[in-house]
Amino acid sequence: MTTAVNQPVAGTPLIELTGLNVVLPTGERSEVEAVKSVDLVVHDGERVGLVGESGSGKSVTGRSIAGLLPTSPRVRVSGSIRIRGQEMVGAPARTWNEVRRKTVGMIFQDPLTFLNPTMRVGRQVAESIPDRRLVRSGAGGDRTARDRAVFRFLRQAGLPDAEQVAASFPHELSGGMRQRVLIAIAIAKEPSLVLADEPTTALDATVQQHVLRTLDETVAELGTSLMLISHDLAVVAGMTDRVYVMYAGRIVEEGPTAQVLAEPRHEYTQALLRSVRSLTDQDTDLYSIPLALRQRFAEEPSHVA
Amino acid sequence: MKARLFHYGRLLLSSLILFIAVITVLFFLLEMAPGDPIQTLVGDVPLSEAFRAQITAAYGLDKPVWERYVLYLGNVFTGNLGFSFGTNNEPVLDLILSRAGNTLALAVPAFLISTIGGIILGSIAARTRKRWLDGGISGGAVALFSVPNFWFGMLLIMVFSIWLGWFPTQGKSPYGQPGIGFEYLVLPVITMATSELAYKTRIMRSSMIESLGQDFVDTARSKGLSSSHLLWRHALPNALLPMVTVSGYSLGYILAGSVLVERVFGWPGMGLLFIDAINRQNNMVILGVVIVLTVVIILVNILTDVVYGLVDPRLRAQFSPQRTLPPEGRQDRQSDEVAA
Amino acid sequence: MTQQETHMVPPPETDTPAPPDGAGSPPPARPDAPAGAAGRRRPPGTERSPWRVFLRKPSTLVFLPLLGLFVLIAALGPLLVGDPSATGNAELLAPSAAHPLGTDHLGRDYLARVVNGGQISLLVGFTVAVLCMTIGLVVGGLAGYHGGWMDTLMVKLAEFFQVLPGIVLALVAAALLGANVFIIVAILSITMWPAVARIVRAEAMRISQLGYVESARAAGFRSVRIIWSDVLPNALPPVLVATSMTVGRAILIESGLAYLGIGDPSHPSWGALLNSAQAYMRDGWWLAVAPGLCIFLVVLAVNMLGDALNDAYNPTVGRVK
Amino acid sequence: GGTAGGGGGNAAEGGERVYVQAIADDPMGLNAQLISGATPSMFSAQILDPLIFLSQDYEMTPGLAESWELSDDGLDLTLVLREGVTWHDGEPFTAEDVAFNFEEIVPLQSFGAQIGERLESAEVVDEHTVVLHLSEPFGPLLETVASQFMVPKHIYEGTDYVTNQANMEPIGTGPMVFDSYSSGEQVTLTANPDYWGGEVQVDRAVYPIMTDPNARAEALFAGEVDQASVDVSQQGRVSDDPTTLLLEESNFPQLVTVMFNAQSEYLEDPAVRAAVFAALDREAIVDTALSGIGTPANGFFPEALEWAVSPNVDFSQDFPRDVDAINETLDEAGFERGADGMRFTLNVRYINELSDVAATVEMAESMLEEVGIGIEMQGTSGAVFTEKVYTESEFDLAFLRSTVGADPSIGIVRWYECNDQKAAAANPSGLCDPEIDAAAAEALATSVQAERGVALTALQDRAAEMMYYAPLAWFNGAFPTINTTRWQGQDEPTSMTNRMPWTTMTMEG
Amino acid sequence: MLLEAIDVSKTFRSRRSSAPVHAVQNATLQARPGEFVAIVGESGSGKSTLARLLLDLLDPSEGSIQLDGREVGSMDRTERRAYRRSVQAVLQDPAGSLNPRKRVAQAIGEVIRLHGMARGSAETRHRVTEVLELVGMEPAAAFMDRFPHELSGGQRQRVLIARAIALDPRIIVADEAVSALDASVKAGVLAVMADLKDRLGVGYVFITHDLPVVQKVADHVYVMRHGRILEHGPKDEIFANPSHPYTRELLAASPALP
Ligand SMILES: Nc1ncnc2c1ncn2[C@@H]1O[C@H](COP(=O)(O)OP(=O)(O)OP(=O)(O)O)[C@@H](O)[C@H]1O
Ligand SMILES: Nc1ncnc2c1ncn2[C@@H]1O[C@H](COP(=O)(O)OP(=O)(O)OP(=O)(O)O)[C@@H](O)[C@H]1O
Ligand SMILES: [Mg+2]
Ligand SMILES: [Mg+2]
Ligand code: NI
Repeated sequence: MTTAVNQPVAGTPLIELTGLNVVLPTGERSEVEAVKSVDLVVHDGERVGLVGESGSGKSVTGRSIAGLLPTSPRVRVSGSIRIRGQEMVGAPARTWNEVRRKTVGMIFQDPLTFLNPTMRVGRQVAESIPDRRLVRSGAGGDRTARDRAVFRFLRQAGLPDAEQVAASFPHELSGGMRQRVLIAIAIAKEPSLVLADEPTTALDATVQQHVLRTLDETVAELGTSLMLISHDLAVVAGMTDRVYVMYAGRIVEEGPTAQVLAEPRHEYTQALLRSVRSLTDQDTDLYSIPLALRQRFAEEPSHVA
Repeated sequence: MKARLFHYGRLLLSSLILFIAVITVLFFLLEMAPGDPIQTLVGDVPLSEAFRAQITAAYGLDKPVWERYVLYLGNVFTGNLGFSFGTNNEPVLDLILSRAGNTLALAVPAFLISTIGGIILGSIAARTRKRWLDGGISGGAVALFSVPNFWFGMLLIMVFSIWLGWFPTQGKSPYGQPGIGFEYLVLPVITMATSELAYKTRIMRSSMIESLGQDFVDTARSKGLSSSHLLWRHALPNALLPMVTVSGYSLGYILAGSVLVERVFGWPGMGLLFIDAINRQNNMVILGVVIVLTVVIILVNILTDVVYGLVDPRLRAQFSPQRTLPPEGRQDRQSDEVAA
Repeated sequence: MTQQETHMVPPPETDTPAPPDGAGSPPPARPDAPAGAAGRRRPPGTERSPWRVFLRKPSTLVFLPLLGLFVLIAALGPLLVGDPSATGNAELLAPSAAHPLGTDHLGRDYLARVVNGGQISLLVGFTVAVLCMTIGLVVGGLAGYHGGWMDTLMVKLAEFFQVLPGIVLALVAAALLGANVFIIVAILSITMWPAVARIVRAEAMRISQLGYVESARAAGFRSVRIIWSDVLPNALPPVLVATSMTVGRAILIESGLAYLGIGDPSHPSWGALLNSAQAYMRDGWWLAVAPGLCIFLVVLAVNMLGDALNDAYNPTVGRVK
Repeated sequence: GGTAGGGGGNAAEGGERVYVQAIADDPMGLNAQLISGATPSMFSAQILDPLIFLSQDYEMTPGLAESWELSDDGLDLTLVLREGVTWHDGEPFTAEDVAFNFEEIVPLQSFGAQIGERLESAEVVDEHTVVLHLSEPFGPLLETVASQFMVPKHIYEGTDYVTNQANMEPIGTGPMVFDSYSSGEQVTLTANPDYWGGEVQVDRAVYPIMTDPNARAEALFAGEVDQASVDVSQQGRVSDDPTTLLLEESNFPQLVTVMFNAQSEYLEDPAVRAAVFAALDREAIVDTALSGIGTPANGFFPEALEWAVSPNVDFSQDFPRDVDAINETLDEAGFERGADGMRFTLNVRYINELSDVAATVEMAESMLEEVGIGIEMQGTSGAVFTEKVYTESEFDLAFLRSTVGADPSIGIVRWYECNDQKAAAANPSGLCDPEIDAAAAEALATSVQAERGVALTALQDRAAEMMYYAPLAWFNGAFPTINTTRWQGQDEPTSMTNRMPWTTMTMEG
Repeated sequence: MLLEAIDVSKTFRSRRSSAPVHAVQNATLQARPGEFVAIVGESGSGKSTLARLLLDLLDPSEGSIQLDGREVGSMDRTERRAYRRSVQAVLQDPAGSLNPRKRVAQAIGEVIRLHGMARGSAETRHRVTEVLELVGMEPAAAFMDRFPHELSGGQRQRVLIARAIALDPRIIVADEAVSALDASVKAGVLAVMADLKDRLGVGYVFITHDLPVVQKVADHVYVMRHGRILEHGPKDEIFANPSHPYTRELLAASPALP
């Protein structure tokens, strides 16, 4: 019944969000609408970026796709999340587990805290390998086959010293290595979609570059889709084909990355690009989005497709 | 590895200093205390001078304080804790060891029950957070944590011994028989275990909640692992870390708490010996019990440190004592919890 | 869960992060709403003051009045219930209208004794807690902020009292020095302050790393001033939690000591009443019930309030990273 | 009965006849010659023998001495010893042992010290005769000799008497033989098959240590133990239960007393002390605090000591509880009531372990309050009590329970005599009254009972005037209670106080 | 005026592990009013430690920090006051450089009072208003009585700058003062800083790992790695012609928009 989940189906997008709303509790009796009627599509093999300023709802959107929202019963999700055409809003935990096991691999922001400190890296990667692959390779889940697979994924994620890394605990690795371990965990299930949420904000510029390159290569090698969440336009520019721009919980603009960056149509995107450029271009004056403009964006969001 | 050895070296040294500090403080405290131990020994009758002189000499009390202190300190390290007043020639250590078994007979089961029970109940509560089961477990834990344990013991006696007649009220075995009777063990062990169980449940619950809220659990979720796998394989090992510390402390509290519990149940352990010694100003025995207790607590602390180092891979390379505090680090309890 | 519900959602300014304003642009008109109203902006996740959260928790609603009631009874009760030491009634009378809690083995009205005993127990509990908090704040603050020998000394002292169980020391000291209320309070404070000081110290150490303390140092403030006005106020919440727990522990330990016969017989606390009640468990079971129940309820209330306070300051609602 | 699983130590195994007596605390020693106190004395009375038995009625019968004779001048006491007696380890008991005891051990004992001071020599006449030569007559000589247990010379000679192992594992000549002791748990004795006084009817005696009075009571009522000392509070149950019985026989009477500190600023005036004493309602104390066991004291000496009791003292007339009169006295003494209705507050010391005394003090609080005197109760351990009361005189009133002892001169007079050495367990008032001291000395220096009676009467009369120490009640509540289900005849008094009638008691079934 | 670090080193000896950490080694640095000095380098390279040394928040293990040739550590009271006034700190925001319990006016006012820049509450308030308006928080009255959490990130960072300039400092040491901010907010704060430099002649020691920003605003650049200053020089020189391979790597790594 669920075997279809990982097979591309002609005409159906891999991920399809329509009118997604997410309300999260923030305190005893208050809540926040973190995501407001978001429409978003990711096709097979596509690389999609999601940008927007801090707190605009990027992570919540990403987590909705992986079913990793907080487990509190006060979290309310409405609208539709379709993964390979299957409706996931209100789906039972088992279905979500299936999706997470096979379809969506997630890479998180902080490489230290997102690895279990008490478990060796190798095991953490191994856990991510669905047994079927080993069964298929005839090894029947036996240890060495599993180990070999672990080493393979670690190497693929840019860790040539796989044996040693697998035997390490996370704290024994550098930030960049840890981030690559997270990549290995995400790709170990050979997912249809790699979902990376600010995978490098915690890293140095130099390390960031290496990790991004690894991610780029791995995704290309596996031919999976990529959804890259970041507030750094420069990062998204180099990695994705298509980009969504979020502001205050809504998607305000969408289009091919090059086009959006070159000719932004929404006022917010324009202003954002202007201020980013003002920081890097030697000749332009520093530009910060005026408050009046921001208030307007927040109040009357307009979607530019 | 070198750092680790260095660490243990420091730990041993500071434990030693602590140990000497405890002996010193207590020794002089007892020295300062009012009351004439010799008179107390002889009883409430006039004491002849000759006899007083003999006793003083027999127990070496005629030497100046500091000399006795140095002598005592030296003896302690050779395992000689002096002689009990009265029960003549009985070395304090023998006296204590003859009682220690009885106390351990209560403390060990209480320790095991409270630790294992606390881990299980705390995990269950954390997992079913905000539902009735959690409410029941955590409410019950706070309640049991707030009951004075001697009163709890009294209530148990009242209900199960006096009204229902299921268990004996006092003692450790039928009179005149050696050993420990199981039915004698039940109520005191329950009494001893409850408040510890309550405390550990609370710690375990909050540490489990914290653990379940950690980022790496999200990574595990993202692998599509089942929720029981998450709970037992990922969250539990991390949540157990604070329990190592708490359990380490708890043995000390249980032992100190035996003073009250043994009194309630007339259990002839170290606690009763201690109260008895205090009432009779049997200074060497007071000191001896405290020393034995201190040694146990210090050893358990060291053991805790070692276990912690083994359990938490992060500590195999480096040490940060902050991390060894329970997550409710706010209430890292002092010894005094015994009354709880 | 099919349609979007907004009835619960406060106005957007409250919960969406404050939009940062641009250079030179005028700031938004400040809402004139009264403090605490929805218009006021708060850091994400703590949109309500912890105190308000605390005061609205169901357990607070139950246990704060309960504790208040006990305090009130302890404060005023003794004026109403008559002489707790007056003998002359029949001995060991079961509870009745004339003696709601019965009489004890010397024919004294037990209600009067329990009420007066509460005065002692609560006095000990609260005095010890206040003392511990004061000492803890001063010593822990200094140690945590300054480090150095003060810190070492404090940590060693704390270790000392961890290794030498408080009740053991209290037992020895009280048995030897006598056992009036002051001595008990003094001993309990001496053995219990390090617990509070440790928490203050940890907090002070954490806060000392924060930018505003470093800024204050860079601005040239003296350390006493920094501790007083920057470190301690921010260290207060966990200290209050710890202090509330100290009240409960002090009451428990005091009762434990009194139960062992170490207490002030002229002013018997609940624990002392339990001590004498033990001999009458068969003929006067009510003697053991009332004081024990009182200790239990007070300590429970204090612990519950401490928990609620803790929850209020450390909301467990997680954030998506 | 409530306790389950009990009933252990009785005839279960092979028809062994076991007697079980619960004791209240861990004994610090079993040799009463060196360590006094109720528990050591109780054990010594079963294991060791004195030369002369003294019954609770002050009657003397032969013990290890078959006969004795005091010379007319009171200076030579000839003791003829029983023959064929052996120590528990098989060694014969001889005159050498007796001489050794008087020369070495007796002077260490609290009362024996008085003999020691006067003893010139203990002459071994032959194997069975010893003569004690004194330097001056000693009034209570025979009573004192009767309270000395004989210990074996071959065990003690040349050792440190204080730490000798035999203090804990005594070797004696008595009906019971020390068997085992485990700290905090129990002491066991076995029958002495060679007892010179007859066949012991018990095979073994077990003394479980049960500190909790409640537990002792429960065990006793359940028949798990045959004897235990039960809190006064439980005595109602004792009299209701036909199988249980308080042993008021076979012990010297005990008394609950009050002591005044005559140096206290409030109690300097004998009139005030008398008023305070009068304010203590002795009837009520006996009725409530002592659960009706005992009798209110009406004089300084127990009535059993007829020859010594002063006919001139009658508390009920000398110190009636007349509240108005008491108030008046106190007003006159300059202690008017303050705004709160109180005149002054007294610091009251007692040993908190003695629950009957504690109850007495708690009652006294209410009684004294009525006449405007507040009290601050200072219940402490015995050690602190001793130091504060005797050594440091830091008290106003002190309450105590003690025993009368074998003779007024050794058991009672010390509470009245001058005690400027501030010795423990003696007059702590700070008063030295020449009249009393003279009377006491007189009673000590003659062995003629009539003369001693006259001296003691004078002492009592003066004590009533000065009022700094007085019994409140004669009290038997601290005595053991027996359960007669299993054993009979334990309540028959023996010729020696504290000793069980081992040879005559019988076991049912 | 000249603030300089002369051959300073700082070694931390951890109590728990035996290995000492050489956080800063033989660093020499100069800062002047009106000049924007940037320190760049990888994480853990000792940038913050150097800043703390300059602010006299840490004692150097070796070498000295001098203000106009006077060693900071051996200053007397009055000199020290003057130093504290003329060298100010603006530290990273997220950890909270503002006491959450103090309103804006109090946070700025207490510093003004401490250094006797104003007497009485009216005068103090006036000065607070002045500096708030200097950093573009107008009308100042709208912000004075807010608590830090009632401000946006950009506003908070500006309050910190306002507090620093309230004492008419000559040099401001800013440690990662804008790293945590959004591009837009970052630009706003930097604009304020540049404006103050131009108008009041304030100098900066500016610590960041954000190279484009450095390129944008700095006059002089120091590059640090492993506790050492690898190279330094005028911005244009460093960016045009990095001499150290690490600097080249660093420059190459920062992503840029097409
Ligand atoms: N677990 C949570 N509980 C309550 N509110 C949350 C939670 N996680 C996020 N929010 C809120 O939801 C909104 C969107 O947050 P989100 O984390 O998606 O932003 P983001 O775009 O990822 O920002 P950043 O770039 O800072 O990561 C914010 O207002 C945030 O405060
Ligand atoms: N108080 C301290 N005690 C011990 N070591 C310290 C201390 N402060 C800093 N260090 C160590 O000194 C080195 C330099 O740290 P510093 O904070 O100066 O680096 P940084 O360049 O500011 O890094 P970042 O960019 O991450 O802020 C690091 O290895 C750090 O661990
Ligand atoms: Mg995010
Ligand atoms: Mg830094
Ligand atoms: Ni709904």
